This record gives sequence, C-alpha cells and structure tokens, in this order.
Amino acid sequence: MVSPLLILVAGLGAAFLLGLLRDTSERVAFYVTVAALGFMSFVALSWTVSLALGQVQPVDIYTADARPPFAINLRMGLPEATLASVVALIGLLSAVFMRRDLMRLGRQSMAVLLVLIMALSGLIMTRDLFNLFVFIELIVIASAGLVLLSQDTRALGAGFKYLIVSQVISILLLIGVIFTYHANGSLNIDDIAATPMGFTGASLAMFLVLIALVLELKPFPANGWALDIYESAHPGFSALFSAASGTATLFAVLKLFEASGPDWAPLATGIGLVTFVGANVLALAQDHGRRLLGYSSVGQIGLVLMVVGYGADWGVGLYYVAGGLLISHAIAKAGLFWLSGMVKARQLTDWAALRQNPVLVVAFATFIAMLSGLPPFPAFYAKWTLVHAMAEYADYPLMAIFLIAALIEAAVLFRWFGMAIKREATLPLAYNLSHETVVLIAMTAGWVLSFVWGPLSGFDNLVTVVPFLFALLFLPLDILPARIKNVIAIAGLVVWYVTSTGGLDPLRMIFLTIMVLGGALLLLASFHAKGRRMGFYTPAMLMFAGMALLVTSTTSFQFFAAWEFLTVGSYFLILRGANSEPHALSYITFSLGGAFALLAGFAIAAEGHYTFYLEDLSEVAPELAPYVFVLLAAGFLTKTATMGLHIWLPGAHAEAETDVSPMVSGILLKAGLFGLFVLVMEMGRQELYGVDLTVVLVWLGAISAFIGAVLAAFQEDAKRLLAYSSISQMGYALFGLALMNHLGWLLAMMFAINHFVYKSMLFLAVGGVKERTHTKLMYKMGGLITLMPYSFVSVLVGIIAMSGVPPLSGFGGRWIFYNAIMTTDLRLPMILIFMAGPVGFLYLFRLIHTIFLGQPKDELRKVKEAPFWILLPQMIFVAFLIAFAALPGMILQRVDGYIGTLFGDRPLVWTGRIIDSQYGTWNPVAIWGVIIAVFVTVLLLLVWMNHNAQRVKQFNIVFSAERPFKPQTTHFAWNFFAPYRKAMGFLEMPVSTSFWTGVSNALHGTAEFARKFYTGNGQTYAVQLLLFVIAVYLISMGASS
Amino acid sequence: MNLVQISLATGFLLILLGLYGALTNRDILRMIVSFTIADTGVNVVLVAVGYLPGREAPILDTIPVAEAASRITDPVPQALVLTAIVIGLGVTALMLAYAYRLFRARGSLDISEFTELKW
Amino acid sequence: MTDFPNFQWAQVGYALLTLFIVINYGMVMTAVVRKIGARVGGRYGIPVWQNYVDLLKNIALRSKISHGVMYYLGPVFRLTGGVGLLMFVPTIYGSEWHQNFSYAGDLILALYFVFFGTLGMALGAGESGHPHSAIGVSRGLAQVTMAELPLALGVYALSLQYGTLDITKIVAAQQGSIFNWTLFTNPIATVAAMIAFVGTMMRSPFDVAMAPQEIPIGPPTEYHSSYLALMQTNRALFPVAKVVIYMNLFFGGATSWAEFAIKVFCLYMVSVVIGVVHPRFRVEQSIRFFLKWGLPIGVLAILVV
Amino acid sequence: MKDVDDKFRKNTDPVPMREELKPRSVTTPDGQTIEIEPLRDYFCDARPKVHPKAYSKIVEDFYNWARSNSLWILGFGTGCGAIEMRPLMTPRFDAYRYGIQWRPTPRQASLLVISGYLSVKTLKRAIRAYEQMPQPKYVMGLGSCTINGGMYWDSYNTIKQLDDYLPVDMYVAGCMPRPEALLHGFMELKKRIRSGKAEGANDYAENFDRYKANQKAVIKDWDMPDYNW
Repeated sequence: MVSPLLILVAGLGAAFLLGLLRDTSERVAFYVTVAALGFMSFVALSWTVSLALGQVQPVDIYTADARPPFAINLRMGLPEATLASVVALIGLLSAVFMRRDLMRLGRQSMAVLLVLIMALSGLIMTRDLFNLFVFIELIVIASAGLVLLSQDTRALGAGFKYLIVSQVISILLLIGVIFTYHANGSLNIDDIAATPMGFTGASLAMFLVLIALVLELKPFPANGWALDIYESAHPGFSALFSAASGTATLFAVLKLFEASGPDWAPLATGIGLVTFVGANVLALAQDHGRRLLGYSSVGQIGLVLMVVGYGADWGVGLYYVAGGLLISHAIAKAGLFWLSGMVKARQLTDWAALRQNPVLVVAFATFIAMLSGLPPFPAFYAKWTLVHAMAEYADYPLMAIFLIAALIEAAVLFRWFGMAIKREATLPLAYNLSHETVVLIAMTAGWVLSFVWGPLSGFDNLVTVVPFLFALLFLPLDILPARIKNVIAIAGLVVWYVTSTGGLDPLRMIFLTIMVLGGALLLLASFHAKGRRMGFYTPAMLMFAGMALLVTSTTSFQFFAAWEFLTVGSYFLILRGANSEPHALSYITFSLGGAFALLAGFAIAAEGHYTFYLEDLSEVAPELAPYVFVLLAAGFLTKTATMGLHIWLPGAHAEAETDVSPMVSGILLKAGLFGLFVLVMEMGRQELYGVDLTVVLVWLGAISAFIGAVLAAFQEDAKRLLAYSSISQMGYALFGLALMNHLGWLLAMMFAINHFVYKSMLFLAVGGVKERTHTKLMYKMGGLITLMPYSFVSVLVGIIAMSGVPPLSGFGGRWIFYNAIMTTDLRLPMILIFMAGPVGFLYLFRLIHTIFLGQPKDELRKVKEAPFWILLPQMIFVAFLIAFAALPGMILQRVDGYIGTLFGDRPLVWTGRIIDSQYGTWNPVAIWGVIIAVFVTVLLLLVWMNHNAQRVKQFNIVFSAERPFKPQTTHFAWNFFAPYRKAMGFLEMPVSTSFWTGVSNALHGTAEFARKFYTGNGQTYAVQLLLFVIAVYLISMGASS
Repeated sequence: MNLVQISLATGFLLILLGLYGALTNRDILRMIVSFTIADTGVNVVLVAVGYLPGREAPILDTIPVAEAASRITDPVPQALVLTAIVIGLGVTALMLAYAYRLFRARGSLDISEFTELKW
Repeated sequence: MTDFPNFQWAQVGYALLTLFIVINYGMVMTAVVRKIGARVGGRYGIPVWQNYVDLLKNIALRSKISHGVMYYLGPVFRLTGGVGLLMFVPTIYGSEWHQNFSYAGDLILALYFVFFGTLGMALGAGESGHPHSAIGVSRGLAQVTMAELPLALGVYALSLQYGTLDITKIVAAQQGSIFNWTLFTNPIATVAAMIAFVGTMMRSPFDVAMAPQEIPIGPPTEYHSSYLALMQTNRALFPVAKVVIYMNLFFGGATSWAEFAIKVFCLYMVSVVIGVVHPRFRVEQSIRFFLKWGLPIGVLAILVV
Repeated sequence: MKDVDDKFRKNTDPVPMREELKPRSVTTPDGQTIEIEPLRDYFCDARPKVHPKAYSKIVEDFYNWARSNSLWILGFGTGCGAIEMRPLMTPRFDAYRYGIQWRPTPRQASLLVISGYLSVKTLKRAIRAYEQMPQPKYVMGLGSCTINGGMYWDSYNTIKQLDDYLPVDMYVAGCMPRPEALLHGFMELKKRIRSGKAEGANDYAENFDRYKANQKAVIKDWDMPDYNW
C-alpha cells in the first residue's frame, strides 16, 4: 500500500508543480491537476477498499519520527479513508466539471483547488489539534480563492463575508486550541482528556474549540455567510464547499466530540437539531435553486451533527449512521450543485429545463430521494436507526421534532421536484457532455453506495429486492414503446403474483390479489397509451413493488420500506397528471408525514430492537401500546384519507392520468386499509386516557363515510366526485374494521374488494369519457349514453353496486354491515353511517345523469366510445361484479373462515350459496332469480305494448308548450343538488383544508419572516455568529449546572 | 500581576479591541486592520500561555539538549505562534486582495453595500 | 335448487296471487282514498274503478315515443322494484301461500330494494333529457337522504330489540296481543319510522319532488302510454308493499287478508290525512324538519333500546 | 291612394330563422369541426302516422269506452274560457266523477281544450302541445271565438276558425259557455269517442300538409320542426 501521506504530498506537490508551468499552458496544468486529483482518489480509494476488506489494518503516521505530543500524527482508518475518497473524488469530478473556468483563470486556480482538496484530506486524517487549525485555515484561504472562480460579481461580497466570519472563527479556535493545550499538555486529539462541562477554564477552552469547529459547519442561525456563498459561487465549487468541505469538517467535529467526552454530546445534538429544523423551515420560502441547496446543505449537515451528538456512544453504529447520511449528502448535494450548473436560470421552476434530458431527471430524482431518506438509499437506514435509537432512549420530543423537520425537508425538496417536472423553464438546458457525465457518475455512486450500505444495515439489502429491481429495469427499458413495456409489466406482476401467493393467509391473499393481480388488470388500460410514455412504468412498478412487498412483509422494517416504495412510486405517478403539481406535493407531504408516524410507531413499539416482527405488535408493553396504536393508525389513516387527513386525496386522484386514477384509488388506498388490518389484528383494542381507540376509529370512519359522501355530491368534476366517494368508501371500511368483530372485519374486506372493483371501473369509465370529451366537468357533458354505451353500462353497474341496491355486490356489504352492527355496543356512530347511505345515491346519480343522460352538447355530438383498452378492464370488472354478487362465497367464505380463526366464532353459516347469520339471511342467487324473473317479465310486457314507439331526439320534450333553447341551457347539471346544498351546505365548510392551509401558511410565514434575519451584511453575520456562540455557551452551561 | 497575566490581559484586550473594530467599522480596510489587531492579540495570548517564568527561549543552540526540558519555556506555543502569524498574514493578504477586487468591481469599500445576497 | 329452499312451482302461483291481490287492493284503495278526499271536499269524486279505466286508457294509446334505452327501461325498473319489494316481504303472517320469496333475504334486502325502482326510474327520467325530470330527481333524492334516516334508526332499534333481521320473526314476536306490537313495545322507534313513512310516501307536505305545475310532475313528465301504465301499476302496488313492511315491523303484521286490508288502509291514511292538512315543504325545509324531529327521535330510539 | 306612405306597407319579408336554429359549425374536443343543424339534429323529423284502429271491433270499442271514461285534459288555458274550466273541479260541477282529470304534461293528456280565442302567438304553443300529446287525442273548442272568430273576427292577430289549424272534435258554443255547457260538451265528446268517430289525430296526420300550410300561413315566425314529437 502506498502511504496515505502521499495524498497530501500529491496535492501539495502538484500545486507547486503548477507554479513551475508557464502561464499559457493551461491545458497541461489542467491535466496535471486532474492527474493529481486522480492519484489522490486512487490512494484514498485503495485504502478504503483494503481496509474494508480487512487486508490492511488502520495505520497511524508519525511525522518527524516522533510520537505525539512531540510531533503531528495522521491516521488512516476506514472512516478516514472513505471520507478522503469522497473528498478526493468530488474534487476530481468538480475539477472536470469546472474545467472551463479553471482554464480561464489559469494554473493558480488549479493550485488552489489542489490545496483545498489536500487540506480537506488533511483535516480528515490529522489527529493534531493545531494541525487541524492549520488545515482549516488552508481550507478557508483556498475556498475564498475558489469563490473567485464564479462569474457572478456578487460572489466577491460573499467571499469577503466568508473571510470575515472565518477570521472570527479562527480567533475562537486558536484561543480554544491554546487553552486546551494548556489544560492537557498535548495537542494530540487522542491525548485530550474527556472534559466535563462546567465553569472551568478547560471546559471553556474545549467549548471554544468545539464551537469554532461547529461554526465551520454553518449552524443555524449563524450561517448567513455560507448561504451567500452557495448562492453565488461556481456550482462546481459549491459542490465542493457543501459536499467535500462539509464532510471533512464534520469528521473533524466528530473526532473532537469523541475526544471531549460524553458531556459535550448534547451540544452537538442540540445545535444539529436546531440547524436541521431551522434550515428546513427557512428553505420553505426559497425559490432560488442554489440558495435552497445551501439551506438543504446546512440542514443535512445539521442532521449529521445531531447524529454525532446523539449517537456518541453507539460505537461502530455511529459511523454507519452518520457515515451513511454524510456520504449520501455529499453525493447528492454535489450532484445537485453540478446539476445546477447545467440549469441556466436560477429560479426553482427553471429546473424544468432538465426535462430535456430524461436521464438527468432520473439523476435529480435520485439525489432528492437520497436527501429525503427514501429507500433504498443509506439515509433511509440512517433514519430508521436514528428514530429507533430515539425511541429506545424515550427521547420522544426529540424524535417528533426530528421527524417534523425531516418532513419539511422532504416537502421542500419535492416541491422543487414537482416544479421541475411540471413547470416551464425560461431558459434551455446548458447541456455539456462532461457535465452530464459528472452528474451521472454521482448518481451511479449514489446507487453503488446504497448497494454497499444495504447489507451493512443488518436488514435486507433493499437495492436487490426483486420487485424493486424490476421497477428499475424500466429505466433502461424506457426507450421501448409503451405497449411492449406494458406487456413486460403485466407479465412481471402476474409472475410475481403466482410465485408469491404460497403460504399467505386468505386476508393477505386477497390484498395481494387486489394489489398485484388487480394492478395487472388495470395495466390493460395502459395499452391505450401511444408512444413511449417515458417515466410511467418505473414509478408504476415501484408502487406495485411496494405493495407486493407490503403484503408479504413480516418485519416492521420490510413493511416500512415497502410503504416508502409505494408512496414514492405513487407520488411520481400522480405527478404525471396534467395539473397535478400542487396535489402531488400535498400527497407526498401527507404520505411522508403518515410514513413518519408509522416509523415513530414502529420504533416505539420495537423498544430498541432494530428488527421487529409485525406479529410482535401484540406484545408491545402496555404503557406504550396506545401511543404506538395512535401513531400507526395515524399513518394508515393518512393513506386511507380519513376526514381531516384527506385533503390530499381529491386533487391527487382527480388530476392523475386516466389509468393512474384507478391505480391510486382502487389499489393504493388498500395499502392503508391493509395496514389498519394488520394494526387492529395485532394490537386489538387499546385505551388512551380511558378512551377506546377503536371507538375513535369507528367515529372517524363514520365521519369520513358521511362527510365524504356529502362532499362528493357537491362536486362538479367527475373525478373529484369519485375521489370524495373513495374517502367515503374507505370510511365504511375503516368503520367495519374498527368495530372489532368478525362481521365488521368481513365488512371491511368486502369493501376492500368492492371498492377496488367499482372504483377502478368508475375511474376508468370516467377517464375514458375524459379521453374523448377532454373535460372532467360533468355539466359540460350530457347525453353520452348513445355515444358511449359500454362506458354507460360500466358506470351503471358501478353505481348500482356502490349504492348497495340489490342485487349487485354492494348489497352484500350492506347486509354484512347490518349484521355487524347488531353485535356492537356502539350506536351513535351508526347515525352517520345511516346518513351516508342515501347521500351515496346523490353523487352516484349525479355522476351517471350529468354525464350520460340529459342533453348531449353540440361539440360532443360526434364523440366516439371510449378506447377499447380502457373499456376492456371495465367489462372484466362488470363481469366480476355480477359474478361476485351472485356468488359472494367464492371469495368471502375463505376470508370468513380465516377471520373466524382469529375471533374464534362463526357468525355466518354458509349453506350452499345461502348465507345465514344469527339475525338474517342473504340468498344472493334467489335475489337474482326473483329480480331477473320479474324484470324480464315486465320488460317483455312493455316491449309487447310499446314495441312501436317512435324514437325521438333530444329536443322532443314537452317544455311547457315551448321548445328548448340550447342543450347547454336545457341540461340540468350544474349545482345539481342545489336544494341539498341549501340545507346541508354547511358541511362543506372546509375545516380541515383551512386547518392544513393554516399550518402551511404559518410555516411559510415563519420562514418568510425569519429569513429576513440574513441581512446580507457581513458584519451582521459576524455579530450573529458571536451572539450564537455566547448563547450556546450560556445555554449549555445553564443546562449542565 | 505577573508577566503572564499582563500579557494575557493585553492579548484579550487586543482581541476584543480588534473584534470591536472589525464589527463596528464599515470600511473594509479598517475591518482588515482590526482583524490584524485581533490576530495579534491572539498571538500574544498564545505566547503568554506558553510562557514559563524564569525560563529561556527554546533555542537549543545555547542550551544543552539534556537540560532543555527543564530550562526552556514550552516551545509548542511558540511554534504555533509562528504558524499562526504566517496564516494570519495569508488571510490578511487574501482579504486585501478581496478588498481590491471589490473596490474595482463596485467602487466602494463599504461592507454594508455588499448585501445583494441575502435572505 | 338449494338456493330456493323447498321451491315448488306452486310458489310462483302463490306469489302471483299475492301480487294480484295487492295490485287490485292498491288500485281500489288509492281510488277510495281519493274518493274520501273528494267527499271531504264536498265532491262526489272519481268512481272507484277509475284507476282501472285510466290504466286501460293508457295501454290503449296508439302513438308512443321513446327517448332511448334507459328511458324505456325506467318503468321496468320501477315496477320490478315494486313487485320485487312485495316478493321479498312476507305478506300474510302464518300463511304458506303468501310468504312469497321472503327467504331470499331479510329486512335489509327489503330496505335496500326500495331504492331499486327509484334509481331505475330516475335514470329513465334522466334519459328523457327533460330538465324538469332531473330537477325532480334532484329534489327527491335530496329529500330522501334525510327522510330515510329515522326509518333506518327505527329499524336498527327494532332489530336490536328483537335480536333479528328476519321479518317473519319480528312479526312472530308481535303476535298474541295488540300490546305486543312494536307500536306499544317500542313507541319511540315506531314514531321515528312513521316520520320517515310520511316523508317517503310522496304526499304533501313532502311532495315537492313532483310539483305538478312548476316542474310538471317532475321525473315522470315525459312518460305516457304503457310506460305510464306500468308506473301507475307500481303507484298502486308500491305504497302497499311499503306499508306492508311498516305493518310487519311495527303493527303486528297481518294474519289474514282482512287484517291486511284494514291495517294497510289505516296506515296509508296516516300519510293521506297529514297530506291533506299540510301545505308543501320546500326541500331544505323538509330536510330541516327531519333533522329537527326525525333524527332526535331516531337517536332516542336507538339509545333506549 | 296618395295618403299611404310606401314605407308603412305590410311587411311581407320572410322572418329570418332564429339564431339558435341556424346551422353552425362547432369544434369537437379532438379539434374536428362538425356541422350542427339544429332542426335536424335536435328534433325528430318523422311525420305523424295514421294509426289504425285495433284489429277487433270489440277491442276497439272497449278501448274507446276506456278512452271516453278517462279524459285527461291538458292544463292549458287560452282566452277567457280558461276561467270556466276551474269550476269543473269544484263540488258544484265536479267533472272528476266523469273520469275527467287534469294533467300538467301533454304526454299524459288526451284532450286539448282551446278555451277561447287563440292569438297567433298562442296558436304556435297550442300546436306544439297538441302534437306532443299521444294519439288518440281530442280537441275541444270553446266559445264562438274558436268557431268563427267571434267578436275578434277582424282582429289582426287572432285566428278565426280553429279547425283550419287543428282537428276539432267538439265545439261548445257560447261567449263564453258556462261550465254546464262544458260538461255537456264533454258528454257529447264521450259519445263521439265511444262511437269511434273521434279520429281527429288520424285526420291531422292524413291532412298534415293542409294543416301545416294553414298554420304556416298565419305563423310567420315558424321556429320549430314541422311536427313536434
């Protein structure tokens, strides 16, 4: 192995060598630089690999042949090697990225770059306090030099502010160093004795050293200077400044916190948390891309700092978690800064230029996912571990703050992503092959990192999970035509279904069928899509992968990872809709919020065990169980869009594409239902403050069922109507589930199946109509029954089924419902459910009437029937609905038996095709028989009498001896339930929308107000810095005494 | 008050003076000068911490190596001071360079005028 | 034929007999009721067979129009709803002949099947393209959302009381004495249900859905000839079928056709009497009425059971 | 005739077609342009049919008996005679006992009572209402105004003789006829129906062109299809 010292030597040597070159030979200088950086990377990487494989042992390098404290020593262990590799590689890539500007400014700038990388590597490796100071000063000087690379003149001001602040920091650091030396008699970090916090000189010195280093990490709020640099510097340098400098400095901080003893850890935790929260909140108000990245950098580094403090006693675990976060952050942030170099304009919306190059969009998504801690990236495992640790130590407020801040961060990032996907850019992409290569290398590095990190986690390696890989497969396949991809996708789903059904209980089996096989069925509709349909299949299959994994998961980790997969996949899917940007954002925000509630719930339940089997939920300590229940339920209820947490749903479902709406409505909502099933199955009834939580769920279900239906009745947009109806239907299912009896669960199951079928069918039908009419507003349609008879039939069957009118399958649900409520003591919630029933007629009738009946409009007189591929699944659903209505036993009997084993009872008796309960009978075949017989008889009678009826046209109506004026004024459709609105319109009051808007506005307002704090004046920044130091000192001393 | 305390006090006084100057003067050049003063203060503190009464400077030419450990003052702070001075010089030079370029670019040396980057 | 327990073709005959009796009873009863109304007003009134003549006249009409398939099917749905409802409810307690096909389901089936005809009719009326039909449907549906609520609550209370959803069992439990009727054993539930009864009989004050001159009789405004004939048949049949449910649930059912005739008539007269002395409600007024009176009583009913 | 200014001559220009009935082109959601011809697209353009009687005379007689005993009058009032119909619903006259009822929609009515003079404007509505009633249907004219114009015989905008425009089955003379006369008229109409002579609808269909010509001769602003189904 070559000596790690060569990293420093190579950097310095090359920098000197550059000085020997002629001014004109920039090209040579650049190659020398790249070669030096390459060599440094090579050395660092080779050490990393060898250390990781255990081929070499960590080494200490003693300079001047003396041991500390008489000389400086450097250390090369696995963490050092890894981080040095990260730094060197980012340096190398940034050099390539900045090629043009480096050449423009000549060899001096390259030398400065080399010195910077060298100094960063030194900072990582050194074990000497003063040496640390020297490297930091070198970094400051080099950074200030590189800031000048930018062609933005504002960078000058930023650089100077940076220097001012650095001066202050260096004063603090030097004083700290000298007094620490005075106290310990050595400058070697390893010799520094653990110092208790207190009003002693040694403590103050330690504090100064620590705070000075922490200040280098740009802690909130003493970080205005750094943000200015991020905003104005060359993106290549910003990448270095954020990724490499941040990484190296953080490691230095870690070293010192390790040395200073456990007393100081809370300092890091506190500052880290404040920074993480503050930076993310303030980022909400940003619309400048690079400044947003700056905020995000600050926040991420704050997060790692928090981990450093919080996990001070984790040993290797700390390196795993913090390292994962840090390297992810480095890669993602570098990648994003490089990307920002390709985006010419600076507004967030200008990132839409990336759409010119789909590969870059994938890279962008990768980086965002890495930062937000989504699977399979290391930050995901880190988040998992961190939250579990917090739960283990019962630091619940900390956990809450952390999760909320993480949520805000995700919201910020996804808001940006949404803008990039949906808005229009003002300037085209500044495309450059080498730039793209650099970005793609970063992206690849991110995936490789995940691949490496996964197996270390002690859980499954999420990158290699088959469904996930299958989803990823569609990234390269995206060049194929959509139809071929569709065939592959359907085949994949079917194969996965066939191979994974073994050993599942009937309940999971049904959910798996709905989610995977149902997905395959719905994908039939996707055959309608023409062209390539880029970016559809990966998210779709990601969502299905998540659902397939969800149902088969056994541990909380698998469950949560699957949950995140399906959330992210569905987010991308929803985002594809034409006007779905705000809705997709609110979807991902709510979903991630729900997911974090799940995470917290699982973590609390696990009590420090990182692997937690779902079935152990039943054995959670009784004092924790109610809280676990609340958190998990909140997570699942977000997904099922229970009233109050529902505001994301209508927009998301309504604005999604034709074949996506049924997926996210018919299938995705079932994920939440499945979660609730698992929850109540494992945890049963829980009481919090004497309130039975399942009763709360019953009420929530009833309220959702009722209000959802009322709101649906007031919609003008057909898909919104269906979306609200989903809320209502899920309310029923939740209600049944929370009744906590056999029939209640069967009811929920029945609703799961039925809702999947008829909601998918209706969404497809309405989507098919929209394909032809290009509108979702029902009052613009009318009279389409003759033009789209098949769609009409499917809507007709759908609404009869959904309204619960015999003989279709919705009636079965109602029948089970009545039998279920007979055995419960809860009575008052029934009122709402009873009220919800007839309201269902309102919106259902409106749906079918205003679209298919009434007066056809001029411009829609010639529309064609919905496309074949959109109709095909509908017809399959129609057939299924009729079969299921006649023979419900074919599915329900097994489920009934299974639920019977859980409750140990048998309320339903299946005799042949007759179902008897303790209270009544349901004989579907007889119902069908009687109804069909009567219907056919009456129909024949009518045909016999009226066979010669004259077919008339739309205006041949009696109109008080007048004639209609125009179809538009004759079609009664808009505000269809005006009388109902007059009476019950008060229920439309947007209580939860106002609440969530208020929360969002408050956050934005806070951010908008608080960011004024960064005045832009260098002196103010310095004052803030000093005040920050004093405040931290006072607080920490106050806390310690 | 012994010499150490006096120099320490002086050092800190200089630091505070420098910081005060740097944070109250809007003129960039004055700020730079103030920082130099603060740097000097730090250096004085450094030296003062390493000073041991009654000992000699750690120059081994005049002192036998064998006795060095008991006769010289602590050499480390002195070494540190040297390095710190060099670095301080570097930073000061860089700041001056910045001041020059700022003046060239903007025609002003008032720090409060470079606030176009904010929020 | 396990799905049709003890099925014999004779059952079809019995059912048809029930149907025949009920239709004729309904025809005559509605005419008689109108005649009573006329006599109260000092008129002679229509002949009691007038309904038959009207029916025949409508069938005898020569020219008919059709607005489309759903328009055509609307009356079929309507009448199927009425006939089916009758078929799913035992008419005469204890009579083997008039149990109809009540083994197909229980009370829930009857309650939900009520909507079958309404829904089909609304769809048929919708296809006629007449805005007045749609307005009528809108009003009717809006009103029924609240009008059905007290019934649902009353029925829930009742089924909790008797511990069954089986209509025959509920009737059986009320036999023996008049004081075994739900009317006396559970008066609150009965009152709640009767509020719903009055609300859904399409009589004043709850008949704004078919305001005759404003939106010429609402949904059926385009229907004529045999379509109308089917609907008239249903008009005679459906209220009786519905009253049969109320009779079975709250008033001890009927053990003979005579008892049937009297009870149905009396119950029917409740809505008539209320109708003739009350002016029409607007939709929101009737919704508020049900919220103010029906709902609390219904809630009380399920709470005190 | 020097004192007549040419500018004040009777306007014989054809009335332009109503805006909403003019053919127009609209753009479909797919971007195609399609032609809409409202009179053809919105209205059924079939001519009325002559409906034969039932095959068997017994059946037809039976039907006629039913028709005569179930006279549903369209609630449509013109002129002063409308007020004479109201007493028929009161205890004093009570037309209900004869199977006479009022229906609000032409679809369900079989008798159109023209209760007085018809202005040209109202005639158009009366024609529409009549044509929308299902066959067999009957028309009754009340008062001398429907017979010969009555006191408005020289009016500029009332029609003079109803049976030029609609096939009248029964006239009740008087100005106005009292409710008793109306009742008598109904009785006579019933007899006529029972005898099978009340085939006005078939007459209208057979002589459709003549009726239309007469109607269009007075209704200049003809803004509807020839036959209103």
